[in-house]
Amino acid sequence: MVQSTTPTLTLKDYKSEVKPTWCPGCGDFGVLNATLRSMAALKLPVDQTVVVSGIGCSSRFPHFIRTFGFHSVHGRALPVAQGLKMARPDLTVIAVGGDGDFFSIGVGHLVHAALRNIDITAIVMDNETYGLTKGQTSPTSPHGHKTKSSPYGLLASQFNPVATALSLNVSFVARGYSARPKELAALIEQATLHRGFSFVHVLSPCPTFYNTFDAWDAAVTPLPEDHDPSNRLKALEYALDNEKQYIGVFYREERPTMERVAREVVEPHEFRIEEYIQRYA
Amino acid sequence: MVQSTTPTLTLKDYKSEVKPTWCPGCGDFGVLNATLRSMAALKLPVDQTVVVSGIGCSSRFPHFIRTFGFHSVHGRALPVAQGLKMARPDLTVIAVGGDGDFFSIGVGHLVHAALRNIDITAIVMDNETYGLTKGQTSPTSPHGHKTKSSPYGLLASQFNPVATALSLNVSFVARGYSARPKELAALIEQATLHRGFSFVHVLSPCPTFYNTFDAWDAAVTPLPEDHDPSNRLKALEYALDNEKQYIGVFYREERPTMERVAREVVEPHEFRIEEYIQRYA
Amino acid sequence: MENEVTIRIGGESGEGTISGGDILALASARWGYHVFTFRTFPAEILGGPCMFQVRISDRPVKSMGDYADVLVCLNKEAYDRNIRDLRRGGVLVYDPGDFTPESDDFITYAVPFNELARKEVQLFQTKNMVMLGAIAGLFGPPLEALLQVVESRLSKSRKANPILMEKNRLALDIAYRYVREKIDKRDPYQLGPVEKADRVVLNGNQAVVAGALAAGCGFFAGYPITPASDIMEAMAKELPQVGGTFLQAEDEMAALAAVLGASFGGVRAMTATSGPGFSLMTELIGLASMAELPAVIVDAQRAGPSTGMPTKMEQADLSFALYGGHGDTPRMIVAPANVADCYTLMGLAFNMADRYQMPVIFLTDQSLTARVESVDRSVFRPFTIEGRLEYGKANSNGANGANGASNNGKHETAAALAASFARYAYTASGISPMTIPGPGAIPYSATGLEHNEHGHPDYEPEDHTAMMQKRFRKLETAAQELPQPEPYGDREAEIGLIGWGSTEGAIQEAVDRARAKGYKVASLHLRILSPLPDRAIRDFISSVKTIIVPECNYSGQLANLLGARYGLQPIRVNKFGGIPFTAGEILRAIEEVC
Amino acid sequence: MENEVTIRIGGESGEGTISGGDILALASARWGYHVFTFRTFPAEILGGPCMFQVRISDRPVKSMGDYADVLVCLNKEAYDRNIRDLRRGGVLVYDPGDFTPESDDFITYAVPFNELARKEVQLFQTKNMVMLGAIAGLFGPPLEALLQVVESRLSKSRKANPILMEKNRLALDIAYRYVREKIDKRDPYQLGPVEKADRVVLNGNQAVVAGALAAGCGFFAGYPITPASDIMEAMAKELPQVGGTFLQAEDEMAALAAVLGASFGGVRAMTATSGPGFSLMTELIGLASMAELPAVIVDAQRAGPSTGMPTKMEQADLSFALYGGHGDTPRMIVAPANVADCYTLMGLAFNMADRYQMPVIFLTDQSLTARVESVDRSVFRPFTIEGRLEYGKANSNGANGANGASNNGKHETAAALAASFARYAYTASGISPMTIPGPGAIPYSATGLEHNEHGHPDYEPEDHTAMMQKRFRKLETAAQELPQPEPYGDREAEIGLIGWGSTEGAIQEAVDRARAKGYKVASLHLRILSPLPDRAIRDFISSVKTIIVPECNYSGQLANLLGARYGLQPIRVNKFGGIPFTAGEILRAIEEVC
Ligand SMILES: Cc1ncc(C[n+]2csc(CCOP(=O)(O)OP(=O)(O)O)c2C)c(N)n1
Ligand SMILES: Cc1ncc(C[n+]2csc(CCOP(=O)(O)OP(=O)(O)O)c2C)c(N)n1
Ligand code: SF4
Ligand code: SF4
Ligand SMILES: [Mg+2]
Ligand SMILES: [Mg+2]
Repeated sequence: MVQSTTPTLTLKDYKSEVKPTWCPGCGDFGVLNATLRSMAALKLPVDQTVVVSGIGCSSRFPHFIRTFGFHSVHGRALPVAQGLKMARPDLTVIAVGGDGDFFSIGVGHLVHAALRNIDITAIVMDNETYGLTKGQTSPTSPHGHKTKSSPYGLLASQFNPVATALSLNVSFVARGYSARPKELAALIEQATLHRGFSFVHVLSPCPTFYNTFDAWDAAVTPLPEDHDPSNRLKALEYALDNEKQYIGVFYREERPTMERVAREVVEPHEFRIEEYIQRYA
Repeated sequence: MVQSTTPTLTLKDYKSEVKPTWCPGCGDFGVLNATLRSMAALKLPVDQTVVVSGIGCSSRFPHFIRTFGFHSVHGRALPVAQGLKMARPDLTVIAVGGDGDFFSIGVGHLVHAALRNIDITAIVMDNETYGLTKGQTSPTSPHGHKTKSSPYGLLASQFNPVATALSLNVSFVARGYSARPKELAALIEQATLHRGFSFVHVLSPCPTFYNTFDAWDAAVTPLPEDHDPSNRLKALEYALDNEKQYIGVFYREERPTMERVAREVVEPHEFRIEEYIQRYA
Repeated sequence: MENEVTIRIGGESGEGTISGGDILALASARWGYHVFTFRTFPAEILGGPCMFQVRISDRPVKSMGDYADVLVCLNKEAYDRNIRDLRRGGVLVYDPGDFTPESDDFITYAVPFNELARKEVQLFQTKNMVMLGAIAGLFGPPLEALLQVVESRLSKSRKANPILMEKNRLALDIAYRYVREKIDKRDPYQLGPVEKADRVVLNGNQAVVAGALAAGCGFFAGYPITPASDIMEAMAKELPQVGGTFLQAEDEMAALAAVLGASFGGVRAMTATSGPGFSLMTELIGLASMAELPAVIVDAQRAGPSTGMPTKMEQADLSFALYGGHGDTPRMIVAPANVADCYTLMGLAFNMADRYQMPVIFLTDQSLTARVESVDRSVFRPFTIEGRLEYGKANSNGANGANGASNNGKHETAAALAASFARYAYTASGISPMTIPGPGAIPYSATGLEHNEHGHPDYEPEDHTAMMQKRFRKLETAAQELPQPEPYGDREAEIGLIGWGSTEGAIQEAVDRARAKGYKVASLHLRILSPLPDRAIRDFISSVKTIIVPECNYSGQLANLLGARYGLQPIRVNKFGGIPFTAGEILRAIEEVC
Repeated sequence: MENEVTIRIGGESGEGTISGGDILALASARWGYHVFTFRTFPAEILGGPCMFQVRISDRPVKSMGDYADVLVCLNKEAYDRNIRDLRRGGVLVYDPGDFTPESDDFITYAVPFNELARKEVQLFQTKNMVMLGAIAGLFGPPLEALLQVVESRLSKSRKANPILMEKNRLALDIAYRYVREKIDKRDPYQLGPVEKADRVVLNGNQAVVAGALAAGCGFFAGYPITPASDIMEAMAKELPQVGGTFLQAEDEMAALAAVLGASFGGVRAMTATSGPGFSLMTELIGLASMAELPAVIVDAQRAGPSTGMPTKMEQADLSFALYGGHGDTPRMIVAPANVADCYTLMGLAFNMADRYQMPVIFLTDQSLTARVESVDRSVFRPFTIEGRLEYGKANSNGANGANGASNNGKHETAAALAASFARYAYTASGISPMTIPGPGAIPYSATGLEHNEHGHPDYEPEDHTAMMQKRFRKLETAAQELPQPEPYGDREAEIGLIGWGSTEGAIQEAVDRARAKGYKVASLHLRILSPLPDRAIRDFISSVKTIIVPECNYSGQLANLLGARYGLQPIRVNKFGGIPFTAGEILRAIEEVC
């Protein structure tokens, strides 16, 4: 075993040597910063933390962090992360990606991650567009939005990630804004600490293809101080607000996590083929 | 052109010559019956109606109906149906299948069908199990359910199809019970008439692998007469009821349908390559 | 009297046809015989015509037999469907209440199954026991052998009840005595006593599961699909008992993605599927290949294309296993030829996956998943587990994990150490040392993007070229290291057969029979299809004059591969009806060449 | 003076490198020259190093050229990255403010781009116009040709503004005059006046879109992916204008599923994707093959495996296109060799899909998607649309749709009529008449299960065997009916090259150059990869002594196919760095053989 790489304590220690390829001003810088900050605050050991992603601008994330990383394929960050956590419950597993990754090609996996409640954290950088493929509509693009793939305006309705996560009964649901990295870091910290599937929806603008900074600066509002995160119906109401983009913890509930329960159903013993094969004698 | 096959008016005219391979007592017989009944009531022309399905016991459906049919692959009934309706808005398109089809492998497509609101009808025969593959758990199997694939009891939570459809803002949401084919036929009729994406969740037991007839006989309750199907929140409340399985129309809303709007964005003209290529001169 | 008989039971699914056959096979095996079964599945979920065939012999049996020696019909439809497969001069056992057979190409024994069950035993459900009793009385095995199996089955079942057991015993007995008294035996089939042997009796999928567990598989994710579901179901049950975990995924993409996640975490992981699910895994197989992650993927081939015929066999996923996925994507392929292989090759597959950091596709097929064989217990030995080449660790191959990495041990900070770790180091073998998350491990990022030695995205032509060569070099290394198959049959053969997968038994039997007729024939059976065992193949093809490649597929997928690799233009013998070859069919192909 | 020059511009993405090159190419083409471009993309979304190369000639140009004759560097990094590709004795144009070149292997012209833009034009954004003005002054085309293109571009852009146009004009002019006055021209490259020709200038993807529209495509569903997204984007814009519909799907499975739905509805339908998306379509391609539904699938190949290098070319999806999917699954494959093909083969692809009721895979590649060529306008003729064989309709091939169906016109009820309609009738050609939903059509069910002639599920061995043969018979029929390629080059050739896809130009140029050196060489280029044009290939391979197969992939995928089919063991020439062949590289391979 090579020498231990822990303890790592400052934000800088979590930064990898790879320089982000993001455009100047990309919202994802703020998310990266907040994530590194939360990692430092939690003193996550880099050798026991894995950041899993799909494909997209946002999904380049793992390369920029010094923890283990798994930059998988488009849409599959959640199942990769769940398999990893099921097999290695001792690790901290964080799945990151974009709105295309999580709400278009990968949205089916979101539904099932909610049902399973495996203890992973999902951080979705939502820029309401496909950044890496240069600006087509995504499920979170607003109805009527004109892009190269919707030259006459987007015909579909806009997907509401937080409302959907709440109605799927995800056990921790929060929203942050990349332009408020300190609050965001705090949210990611709480999400990481939460036992169960935690979902952090991050407004993370793409100034290159769809600059929503101004709109979000205006719309972003902290959840009322008195919001009770165990009140799912109230949380839904905030999530469905058309004017405001509330940030903060919408909902939180402790439920058994699958990777734990799966280990409690039976007392394991050592496998011996000689014994096992006896059933076919 | 061969001779016209319309008009066809009685239930029998909608039955094909293929004998169902379902087990005796299978709930899907009731759904088939209700569907044929609704078709006869609506006088749907067999030559202009297409029943699309995925794979499963329930997905054998198209073979038993005299309309056009498209027995596709597991999970893909909705995108097939949507493509067909987008291209051929003159046809009546019905997508059918099982809980595995629509809520496991195909659940991502459900989300996007909701956002698009293309005028198709989805009839999901939910037996809370995988019938064709002989009784493993499905997303709608109850937590703790013991099957060959969950020998220690199912660890995931149970998926609530009606609640999810409501929170995704599907424009027509109903539930029926295969053991009440008359009511079910009426629901399918209304769903077919509805303009937009309509979703009919059908409780359709699998007596061979998971006999829920008794439980559902006890739990099934018509929605209160005074339920206002434009009240989504109230509908959600009924959907989330843990004791009762309400049947009837939970929600209905008229919204523009994509296959229509897509034809209105611009005035079409005839394509002439000579003209088109001029842009590159 | 021959100590070998092939008995086919035809009937309706649900009336005990299959379970009756199962009991017959198991009882014969426990009694000391070799058995080999073949069965069909009805299209319906409940009911529908089906059949069960068991070949019972005192010598090892390799195939299901060309024809049934004995056909037992539980109804008229069974007769209509199966009579063409009864050997000329064979025995038809039927219920005269059902029908009256017309031909005199075969010996007929009338046994009133229905009446005996209904009137004598007074419990119609015992009809299959009546049938078994009659079989025991006519051909063997002894009643006690059957009784033992029935008892042990019943005792495990929840329906265990002394009255039922009593009725079963009665049914067996009555039928046994009935045939002994009433039937004038005119056939040569009589199983005599043989020496007891230490064998176990199981089917291909059961052996796959045993192999996975013995190989230390610690994670399984899958999605139900015929005929692979029972692998998943067994893993769901067994894994938690040995400290592993199981996940029923929402689809096959999620299944393989979860497997890759677990594998990244250092846990041996697998999935099992069949054609449609395998097709859905395509993109993720490419990712495993690119990110160099071990994974074992069992593909239980069934007849295709598309949904095809889920309960029928075909060997038609080889081309896809070889070339499935965009781009040039190295992967390994093993294919079991029999139930014993299902065990041993799972051990090999996991070792290959770990050693060469690559997805390994395990190509079984529907016939083998359900084929029950008696296998020497000694086959089920523990495996030697070969782990991954881990950075900084001496690994089980004796090689030091640090080879090829640019770390010289002198870095002072964790950051510098991490920056210097070359996860995808260019090595002579192509195998680069990896790390596994855990205390002290040096982190890296796995990625499906083209990357440099450190795993960082890199699109330079030189790097892509070198990485591509490195990835494929692992296959060359493996081709050197993996076992080479031995030819079977005549050392001076002029005709050579090359096969793969579950057809080995039929091919070898055909070789034996052809040699007995004086033909100079040999066969080579490939258990590893990627990388090809080059040496053995070249030796074999240069030693014979004519090559025949029998395959249960339309396009001749192994023949195509041999053509692509060796410029071979073999004689292709293809069967694609959903049913395995018989030895006789292959023998005819040999005779046509001669 | 040569009326041909290959100019490469290297710079930073976003500073006008690519748009400058585009303008240069278009202006030259409008002026009457043939052009052929090649470009690279940066790894970053914004910024990053990139280059644009355009070959300009008064004779048709088939490849990007071995080397640049002229390299224009907009910064020092561009010099470092590109100088190795400048021909010995070529011309380097650079800004002396950026760096000072050291070698004297080439002619150097110093042009202070930055200073001219900043100080003289007083608008730094005009730097690329300064560059173009300098190019015009040094090599051609005339300033007016450039000005025209710049004007027409600006007038279309939303940023149109008279001041900007004025500045552009000024920049072009100042630089033009600067080089004319200050530079002592010592090179042979000067584009003189040529005859005007009727050509259009477009890239491969634009031609694909034109082809799809001309072929009557009425439905497109797709999911964004590099380098196929711009096909989708153009279809999103154009289809509604011609009465078609467009769907951006949630993933590639939904995209192809929607296409099959539309196709079932009788509408010509297509999708376009690249490797990862193509991999995800595997299962649905099998369904299309089994259910016998037409569909056109454009796969814009990029370097793999896995996510690979999205902006780099590779010809490595051929094996996958051929064998992708479990089971034996017939499909057709066409591969364009140039921009004109992108148009004409789309017409062919749609006709093939309809006529043979099968998925047709259109294998373009990244280099061709972005390659701009000047193409004779006459290439863009309307297509003859060959529709499907419709039951009860005389179809465009003159064949009567009723052939092979068991309907004899005497059925009285709709039910009887429907029951008698054999959607999957066994026909001699393998093509069975189908119906399309609509008034009067006889319904049937398409299915991915194995089925009988009526489309009903059927697992009988005889039926599966016959259906399998029927499905593949369509490929045999097609092989007879489809055009055969003509060899290029020496009719008495001893060395033959066989190629496919975008490498044709480089191969043919190599053939020309080899013949000029006295070698007896010819080439055969395959535009249809499935079914193979058997006759032409057999003739060709039997006419030469040595076969070379150059491909931009690692494993030699066409070579493998030729090996599988003809037992050919050709000399494989493989390049796999993400960049197309140059003619010189292929020439070297020819010379090595000789
Ligand atoms: C299977 C597959 N389909 C399509 C793509 C192309 N692709 C790459 S990233 C992406 C979407 C990017 O959008 P998003 O997930 O929102 O991430 P962002 O770039 O906006 O951060 C797509 C469609 C792919 N890599 N793989
Ligand atoms: C891609 C793929 N995966 C798995 C299967 C196997 N399979 C067939 S039907 C089915 C699920 C059936 O369950 P459901 O959809 O609920 O239908 P039911 O049979 O219960 O009506 C599965 C998993 C398949 N055909 N294709
Ligand atoms: S394209 Fe958009 S999302 Fe991507 S890096 Fe640039 S700003 Fe960020
Ligand atoms: S297995 Fe269940 S769902 Fe399938 S046919 Fe039988 S009863 Fe119906
Ligand atoms: Mg995005
Ligand atoms: Mg079900």
